[in-house]
Amino acid sequence: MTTHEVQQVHRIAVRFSGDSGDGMQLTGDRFTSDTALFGNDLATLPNYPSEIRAPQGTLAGVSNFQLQFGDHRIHTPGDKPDVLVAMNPAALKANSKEVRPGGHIIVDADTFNKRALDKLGYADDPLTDGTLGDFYVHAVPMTSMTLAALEEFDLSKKDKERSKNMFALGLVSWLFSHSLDSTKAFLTSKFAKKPHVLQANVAALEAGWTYGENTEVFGVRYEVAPATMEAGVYRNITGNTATAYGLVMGAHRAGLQLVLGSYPITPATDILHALSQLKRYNVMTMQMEDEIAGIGAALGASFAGKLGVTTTSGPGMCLKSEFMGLAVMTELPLVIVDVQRGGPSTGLPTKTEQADLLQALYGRHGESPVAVIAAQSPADCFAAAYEACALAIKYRHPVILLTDGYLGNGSEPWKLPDVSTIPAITPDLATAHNAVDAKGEPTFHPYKRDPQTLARPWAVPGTPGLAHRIGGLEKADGSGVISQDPANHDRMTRLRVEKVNRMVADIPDLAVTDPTGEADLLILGWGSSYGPITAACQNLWESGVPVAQAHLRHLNPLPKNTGEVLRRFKRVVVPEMNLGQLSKILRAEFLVDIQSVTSVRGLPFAVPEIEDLINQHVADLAETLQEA
Amino acid sequence: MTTHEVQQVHRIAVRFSGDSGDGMQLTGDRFTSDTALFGNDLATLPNYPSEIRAPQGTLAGVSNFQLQFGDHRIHTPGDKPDVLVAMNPAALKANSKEVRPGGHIIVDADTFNKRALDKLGYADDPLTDGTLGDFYVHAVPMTSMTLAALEEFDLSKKDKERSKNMFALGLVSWLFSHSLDSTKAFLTSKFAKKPHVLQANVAALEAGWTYGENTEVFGVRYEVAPATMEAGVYRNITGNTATAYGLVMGAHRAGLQLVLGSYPITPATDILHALSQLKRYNVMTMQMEDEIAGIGAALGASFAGKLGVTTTSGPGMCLKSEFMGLAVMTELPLVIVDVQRGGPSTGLPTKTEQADLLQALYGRHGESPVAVIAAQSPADCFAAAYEACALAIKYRHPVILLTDGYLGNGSEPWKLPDVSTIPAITPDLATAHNAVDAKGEPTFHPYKRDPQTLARPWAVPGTPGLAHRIGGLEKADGSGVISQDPANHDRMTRLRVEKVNRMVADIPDLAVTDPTGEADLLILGWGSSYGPITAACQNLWESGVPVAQAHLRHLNPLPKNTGEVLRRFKRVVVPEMNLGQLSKILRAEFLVDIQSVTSVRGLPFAVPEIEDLINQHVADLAETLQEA
Amino acid sequence: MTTDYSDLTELAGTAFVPRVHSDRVLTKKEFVSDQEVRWCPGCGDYAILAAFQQFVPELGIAPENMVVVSGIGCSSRFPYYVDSYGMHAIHGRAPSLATGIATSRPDLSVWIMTGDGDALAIGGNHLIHALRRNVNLNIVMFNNEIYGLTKGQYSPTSPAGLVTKSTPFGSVDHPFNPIRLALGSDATFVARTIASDRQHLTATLRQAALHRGASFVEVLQNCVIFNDGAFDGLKDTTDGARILRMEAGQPLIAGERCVVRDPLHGLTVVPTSAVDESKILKHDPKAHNPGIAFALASIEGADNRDFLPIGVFREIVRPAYDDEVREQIRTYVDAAGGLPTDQDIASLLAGRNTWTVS
Amino acid sequence: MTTDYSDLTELAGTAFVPRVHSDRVLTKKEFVSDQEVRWCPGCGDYAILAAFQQFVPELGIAPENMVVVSGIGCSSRFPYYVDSYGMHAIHGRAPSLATGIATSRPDLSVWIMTGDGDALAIGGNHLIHALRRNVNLNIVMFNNEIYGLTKGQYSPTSPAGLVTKSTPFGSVDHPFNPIRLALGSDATFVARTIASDRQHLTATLRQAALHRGASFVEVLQNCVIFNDGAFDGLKDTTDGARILRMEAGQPLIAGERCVVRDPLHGLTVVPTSAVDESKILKHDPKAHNPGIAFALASIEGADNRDFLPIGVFREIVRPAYDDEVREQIRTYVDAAGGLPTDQDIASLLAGRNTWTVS
Ligand SMILES: Cc1ncc(C[n+]2csc(CCOP(=O)(O)OP(=O)(O)O)c2C)c(N)n1
Ligand SMILES: Cc1ncc(C[n+]2csc(CCOP(=O)(O)OP(=O)(O)O)c2C)c(N)n1
Ligand code: SF4
Ligand code: SF4
Ligand SMILES: [Mg+2]
Ligand SMILES: [Mg+2]
Repeated sequence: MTTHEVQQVHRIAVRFSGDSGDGMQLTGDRFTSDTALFGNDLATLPNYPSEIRAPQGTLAGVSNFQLQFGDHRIHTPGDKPDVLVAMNPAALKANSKEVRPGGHIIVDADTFNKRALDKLGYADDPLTDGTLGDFYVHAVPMTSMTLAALEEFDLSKKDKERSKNMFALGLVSWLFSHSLDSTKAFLTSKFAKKPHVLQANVAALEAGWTYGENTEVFGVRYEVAPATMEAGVYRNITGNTATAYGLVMGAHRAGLQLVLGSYPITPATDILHALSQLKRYNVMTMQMEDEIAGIGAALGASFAGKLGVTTTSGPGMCLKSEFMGLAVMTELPLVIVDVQRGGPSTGLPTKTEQADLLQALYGRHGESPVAVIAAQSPADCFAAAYEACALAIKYRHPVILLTDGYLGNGSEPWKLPDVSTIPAITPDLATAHNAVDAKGEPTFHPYKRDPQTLARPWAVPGTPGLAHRIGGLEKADGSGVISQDPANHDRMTRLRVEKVNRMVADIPDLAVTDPTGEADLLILGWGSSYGPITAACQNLWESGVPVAQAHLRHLNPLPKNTGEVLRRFKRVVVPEMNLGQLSKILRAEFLVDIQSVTSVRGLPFAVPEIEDLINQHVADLAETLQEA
Repeated sequence: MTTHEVQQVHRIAVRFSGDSGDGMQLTGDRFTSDTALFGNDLATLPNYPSEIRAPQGTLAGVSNFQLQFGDHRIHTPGDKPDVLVAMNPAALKANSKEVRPGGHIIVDADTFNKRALDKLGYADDPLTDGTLGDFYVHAVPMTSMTLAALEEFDLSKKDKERSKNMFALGLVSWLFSHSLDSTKAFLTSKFAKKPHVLQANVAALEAGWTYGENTEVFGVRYEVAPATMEAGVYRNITGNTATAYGLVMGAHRAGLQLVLGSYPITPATDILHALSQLKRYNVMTMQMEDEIAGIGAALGASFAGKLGVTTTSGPGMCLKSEFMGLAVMTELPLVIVDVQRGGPSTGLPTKTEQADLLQALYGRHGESPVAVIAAQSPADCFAAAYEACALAIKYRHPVILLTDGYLGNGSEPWKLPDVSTIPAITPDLATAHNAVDAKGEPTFHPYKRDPQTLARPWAVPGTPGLAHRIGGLEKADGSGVISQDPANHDRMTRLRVEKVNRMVADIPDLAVTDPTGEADLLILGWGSSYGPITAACQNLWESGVPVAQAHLRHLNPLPKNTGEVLRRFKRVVVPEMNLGQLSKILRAEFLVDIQSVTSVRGLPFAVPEIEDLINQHVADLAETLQEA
Repeated sequence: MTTDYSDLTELAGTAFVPRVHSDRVLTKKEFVSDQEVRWCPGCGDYAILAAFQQFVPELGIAPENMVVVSGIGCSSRFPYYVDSYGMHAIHGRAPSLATGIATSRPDLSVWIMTGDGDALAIGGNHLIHALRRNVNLNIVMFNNEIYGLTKGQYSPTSPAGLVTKSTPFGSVDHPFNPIRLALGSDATFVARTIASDRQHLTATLRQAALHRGASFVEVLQNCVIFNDGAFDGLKDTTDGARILRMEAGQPLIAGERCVVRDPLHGLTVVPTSAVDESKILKHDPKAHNPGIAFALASIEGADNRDFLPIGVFREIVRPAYDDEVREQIRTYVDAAGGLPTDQDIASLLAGRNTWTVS
Repeated sequence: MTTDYSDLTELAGTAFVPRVHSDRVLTKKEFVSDQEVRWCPGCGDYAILAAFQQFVPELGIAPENMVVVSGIGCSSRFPYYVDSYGMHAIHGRAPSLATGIATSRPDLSVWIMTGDGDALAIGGNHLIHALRRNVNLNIVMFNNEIYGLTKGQYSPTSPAGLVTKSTPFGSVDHPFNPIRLALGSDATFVARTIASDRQHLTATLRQAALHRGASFVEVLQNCVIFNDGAFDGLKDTTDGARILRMEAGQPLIAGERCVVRDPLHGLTVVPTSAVDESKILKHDPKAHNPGIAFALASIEGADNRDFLPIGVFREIVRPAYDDEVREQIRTYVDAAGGLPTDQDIASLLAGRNTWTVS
């Protein structure tokens, strides 16, 4: 056994990369769990191809999982990984350019044979031709060492080879001084019924750890101290799971059954998967024949007095748009979750983007206002989903929750909320007449609104005396009978908009963070760009760069101080993973010359990108001021 | 026979009103034809309930047809009619308040019985209770006089009664000194196979005329001199027919077959009807199972080398949105016609609105740019549809043509174009390789763009050597193979937008009319508000009011001088039949504080409304200037 | 038409819908809303509305426990006229709404009123899926073989050759046979009736209501304005009855003609006088194999209405989707001792891997 | 499996598609694109691709006169691999695109490659309408009874009880039987085959290609990742053949079992040894009444794969929609003496009522 220097570092980004079949997502998940349990803050992002399993050893088949962990608040999965684990030459080729110079590249040396290299068009072996000179390259014969470790096992060679991801995990765990306990516990429960497989995996895991411990390959081990985080109980959670749980929380607090109508679509399907598990929590999930039926079943459930929810991604949003119009017209609670992905059309289905904002706001015929909320980090999806439920129920109106592939698949530690403190939602179902008819008899008017919220009463089938008919035709304000009266239509059109605007009473003002107190520049984001923007700002604040940050969670209605905030700064820069959709809205609304910065690459912004952007604008502003 | 004074007037608005079954649309159409043939300029608007035939004698069942004709350019069907023909008490009740004080109200006196009046909640007979004191009321026993005129005919009483609309037409024709010849010719061809019915209708028509001629009911007849119009051959045309013909013209000029995939929906269905007739013109129409299949069949036809077109209204636009995204991605020519109606949801299906603009621009997920054109008058639909075809073909891109219920159903005289002068459209189908592959062999790159237009080559199945695959996944610029490359996606996203922007080269600058030459106020419209805005401006210009007018036909891209025009004026007012959709776009784009004036009543703006608006702003501006 | 259902299913269509107190006598009036009925005079829809309002009181359920859902079309205005809860939704999508309602609320009697366009054109997919899932719904399709509301275009049931506004030279589409489509979707209750035959219509609606799972009823309905007389051919002519009234257990005879097995085609139509009565096929809507029902729906003359079978083609027991969805939830909720408490939610949120920062 | 088609139809599926010059020998290679095939190793889709590319050269049409259209799904990546024109469209909508292509271009051979989710879930409506219209298309549905591309949710053909990511406690949906659905849509060509039986697969695709109008072919295809072994039950076990290979004119026998008429159920399965050979039903896909085909699709054991009929269930002649649409146009264009000239367009624009202002 050799002794290794242990180096303390503040944060590390690791990327696991291999063939779709190499189990990299599982490896990453496990490493994440260990890291989280150890007390680091972290953020993760899986990144896989749209094919299920593209041909082995090809660039198209490479599947990645990246995480960044640190001893302080971590906002993104990191840009340039410090450590790349590449299970084959394709994984190396696809990723090596992105590794931080001076970083470690760990490869399975056994996979670097001529055939594999030829397939990728490598003339020479990249491990030896000097092209990786900027990195510490560790060529570990993982396959053969795994096979060796499992020699005694009665498993096929193919099956044994499948454990090499555990070898890699063991090695990386050693490198970062992680214990193997939790992974062993996980394997024990996962393979409870297959003791053979369990033992093989544990053996491979330990072999990897031992390899690190016993060799001189690594001169150094790293340790990342636990982060100082708010006291509390934490778990790691992906955005899609958090969304599912936020919906459950909303329904539970309202005392309503959650009814999901959905149709699978990447990257939203995991919400359906998660909710399908929750029968014990009285969650009803219906996988319908298409997205239209998904929202239809949800809206039907809402009409029936449940909390109807539908989940989808861009193409599904198109299909649901007609039904959203009906939800607007019938003024029923409904939550629509759009996990945005790269578009237009099928686009880049497994990549991220935030280009459905204008669709969420305007993607229906007629004046069809819908409330729009966007989550800003994986764990934040919980609160955002809960809030979507609360607003939908209180205002009897569809609410769109925008997340995206980056949030949905990414994960971070989440401080568990104290459930008992989560505020009540009162559906306040109608039970009695609320009007008198022409003859002076008590009657029920389904469109008689609450004067405060403008919400209409929600009278659920089964309630005696309140039977009524609603639908897509324009209805008379109050009585709810079909009306073609021009003035009524004008009035109802404005009332629907006004009702959404009234939600502003329930949403907090837009908060601005400006530790320097002297910023002329505001950097404003929405949705998942929160991570990179926040990381960039925090880095720059450390060196005293005068920049203020604000992040919009509510896109419709906008917080009531939005205009005031925008006007407070000399310059407002809005970075978006689209062609400037929020900018457009803000410019139109407030006539402020927002600077739009856009990137449509199917990837989140990189922190240095945002840092550069800020630095440039700060410099430019300083110059302009000097000139003036 | 009595002699009647003939009074010359400049313009007259007449409204025919009756039960859905009373044949008011036909009556109006016929009167329009006569008026047009006589040489008046005119504009018409039918206005019918969304039920096919609501219960007789009810307000809900009232069907109207209004036309305005004059001796000068007429831009709208008129606001307050000068003459109302009301075939029953419901028609009177529904319309009397809108008649111009001092106007004529002609009713069928026979229908004013107690039962009918009770049904409508009339306590007293409105014909005699003095409530119509502001009007000249002519209570004509039309039903009994029609029956009397048809006494000799071997028809049932019910059938005879159905001719009373012809009696009314005869009477009104007499009142406006119109000859009956063209209506007789029309009836002759319509009832060629039913001589009985023909004769009965002609008899009723003549009886109405004779009644006017022989009685003293009317003290006066009116004459409206022919309008001075540009020399040429004219016909009267509705917007939907003009749209159909514009599409035929576009396809014909391009030498492509027109292929329509559609699904019926009010108020767009008449385009499908019109095109279904045109087999002789090589027009293929497919009534599909829904709107999705409608656009699908059209896009399939475009892929196959035809001019694919689909027609619909708001709810159908929702359903087509996913396919529009595919059209954007595959960059194929496609024309989508949206005849807008009152929304959201089913809304007011037979009423008009211009609230689908933001949907047309943004109603798809991802960055999905589509060109958008709006027609401004019924006859203008021809040119707008032709232009939509031309742009779609030249740029290989979907183009949305926005019209609306008011344009689609309304009509006006149209000076027939000289077909031979209509510019060619060159589809320029690809026939040869355009690239070399890795091995240096000639090959075909379906996304290799024209450097000028950025259009990609259109290689049609059946062309040897150019076989290729396209689809909804992001494609590599040039080669068109599937690409998940971040930089390529960013590039392609911007290229698609840029391609639409390049269309600006083919569209004229925004023209401003300012006869006073000193206007500080610009009134800017788009689409069908052209009629009332133009009428209002012309009225005010006559009295020297300083207002400038401009009208946007191209909503995406906007004409290149738009910003310059907006900035040229102290104030820009944009009236829209929505909640300010164009305003929003212009504000965002040009940061000009557009004043948005909105009306969402399912009805076009009234001319006096616009006049008042302009007068107010002009006064206000004058005051502000004085103060300054 | 009387059938004994005792052996058919333990659960009637309205099994979980509360019954009104035994001394409350429900009347037709309670199912009539205050809205004026707005169909064309003479429209076949009136008869369906009247039959429906007349018979539903029999079910013993209060109007507030009924929901009528529709899409868009003349027929789809139906909900406005029934004084129950109702939703006049968007074109073709009623089955999806109704699936949400019926699955989440077993205590409601859910009806879909739809047209041939609404159900079979734009809504075809939702219809076939509701039928295969066997959601506890009653689907009544008013088949006038035309799009009425949009003023007369051909529909997916219009006969080939029909001249309409969108087919001025005659339609070239082969129409659906709605019965075959429903059978092809594995529907558990499939029937056809005629709006003009009040008694048969009522009896068929009643049977549909009793069926647990999805019941599909095609009602031939005359549109006086745009497709008047579409079913006139069915009126008896000199060549004998054109309508075959199928009744469970009864031989399939219509006037001079009857149905017998046929080695070549499965079934065939022969003169009643030419065969021994014992050879005449007896109707069995509960047959395990739906082949004969399908053959009946396709029998010679059925598609050109020379010999049209009406009545119940098929009526079998299969678990209803909604019952099973609820059962799965109930099992797990019960096993856990009831609806989740805050505590339960907290442990759901925590999951299996937590750590504490102090 | 040989059938004589001479009497069946004058028009083959590719009747109007140009044939390559008689001395040009088409090869499989010409139908193979340069794109790397990206299915999981072991996926049943490979076999279908190979069979397709192997057999299409027989049709004698050049690759550029073929169009392969698909929706979204693993199966729907098919077009990329065929060196013809192709469109990998959006989920479920291929039939609508293909209808536009086939109707406007009789000179193309149009294929739809689709999955059970693509064709029957989101795309169900377009499928049934394409079938009833009888558009001249070849529709090949890869049925792996799962959503592969989205990583394993149950599909409309998954058996009840299947545990998938979206049904962790077992699906409660009753699945479609695609053959019954196609028959219920009045499809004119309906067949089932198995990806693992190359010869049968090829023969079935060939027959589909020859059929004029819409041909629907269900191909059972194993998804090794998310539903592996779904069809393992079909492998012969000790109790004899589980696959009934239907051939026109041949008695319906599978190993020890055969199909006979049955007075109660229409058809039934009995031990071959128990009946006289003459009593065994002979297969007739061209039967006028589709009842027997439907009965065969529903035969005892078919739904649980104890006794699964494969082959052509139905193959009849009915005018193809696209032929008739074009014919109507041709008639009027011809009658008018050809395509419209500027003059003709001018008179269309003018209509019947014009006036002149001078
Ligand atoms: C999305 C959408 N597409 C089209 C329409 C127009 N539309 C309304 S009803 C209808 C057809 C109705 O036919 P059917 O269901 O047979 O009803 P009927 O009027 O004949 O009773 C159509 C095409 C619509 N309202 N919404
Ligand atoms: C509008 C839309 N909804 C959902 C999806 C997601 N999606 C893609 S393929 C698929 C199902 C594929 O199943 P199947 O057709 O059986 O194909 P397989 O992958 O099994 O071959 C789904 C749900 C999508 N791409 N687009
Ligand atoms: S149009 Fe036809 S279906 Fe509609 S209400 Fe009138 S008669 Fe009835
Ligand atoms: S997931 Fe299944 S269907 Fe898809 S490619 Fe892999 S094995 Fe084939
Ligand atoms: Mg109908
Ligand atoms: Mg599948």
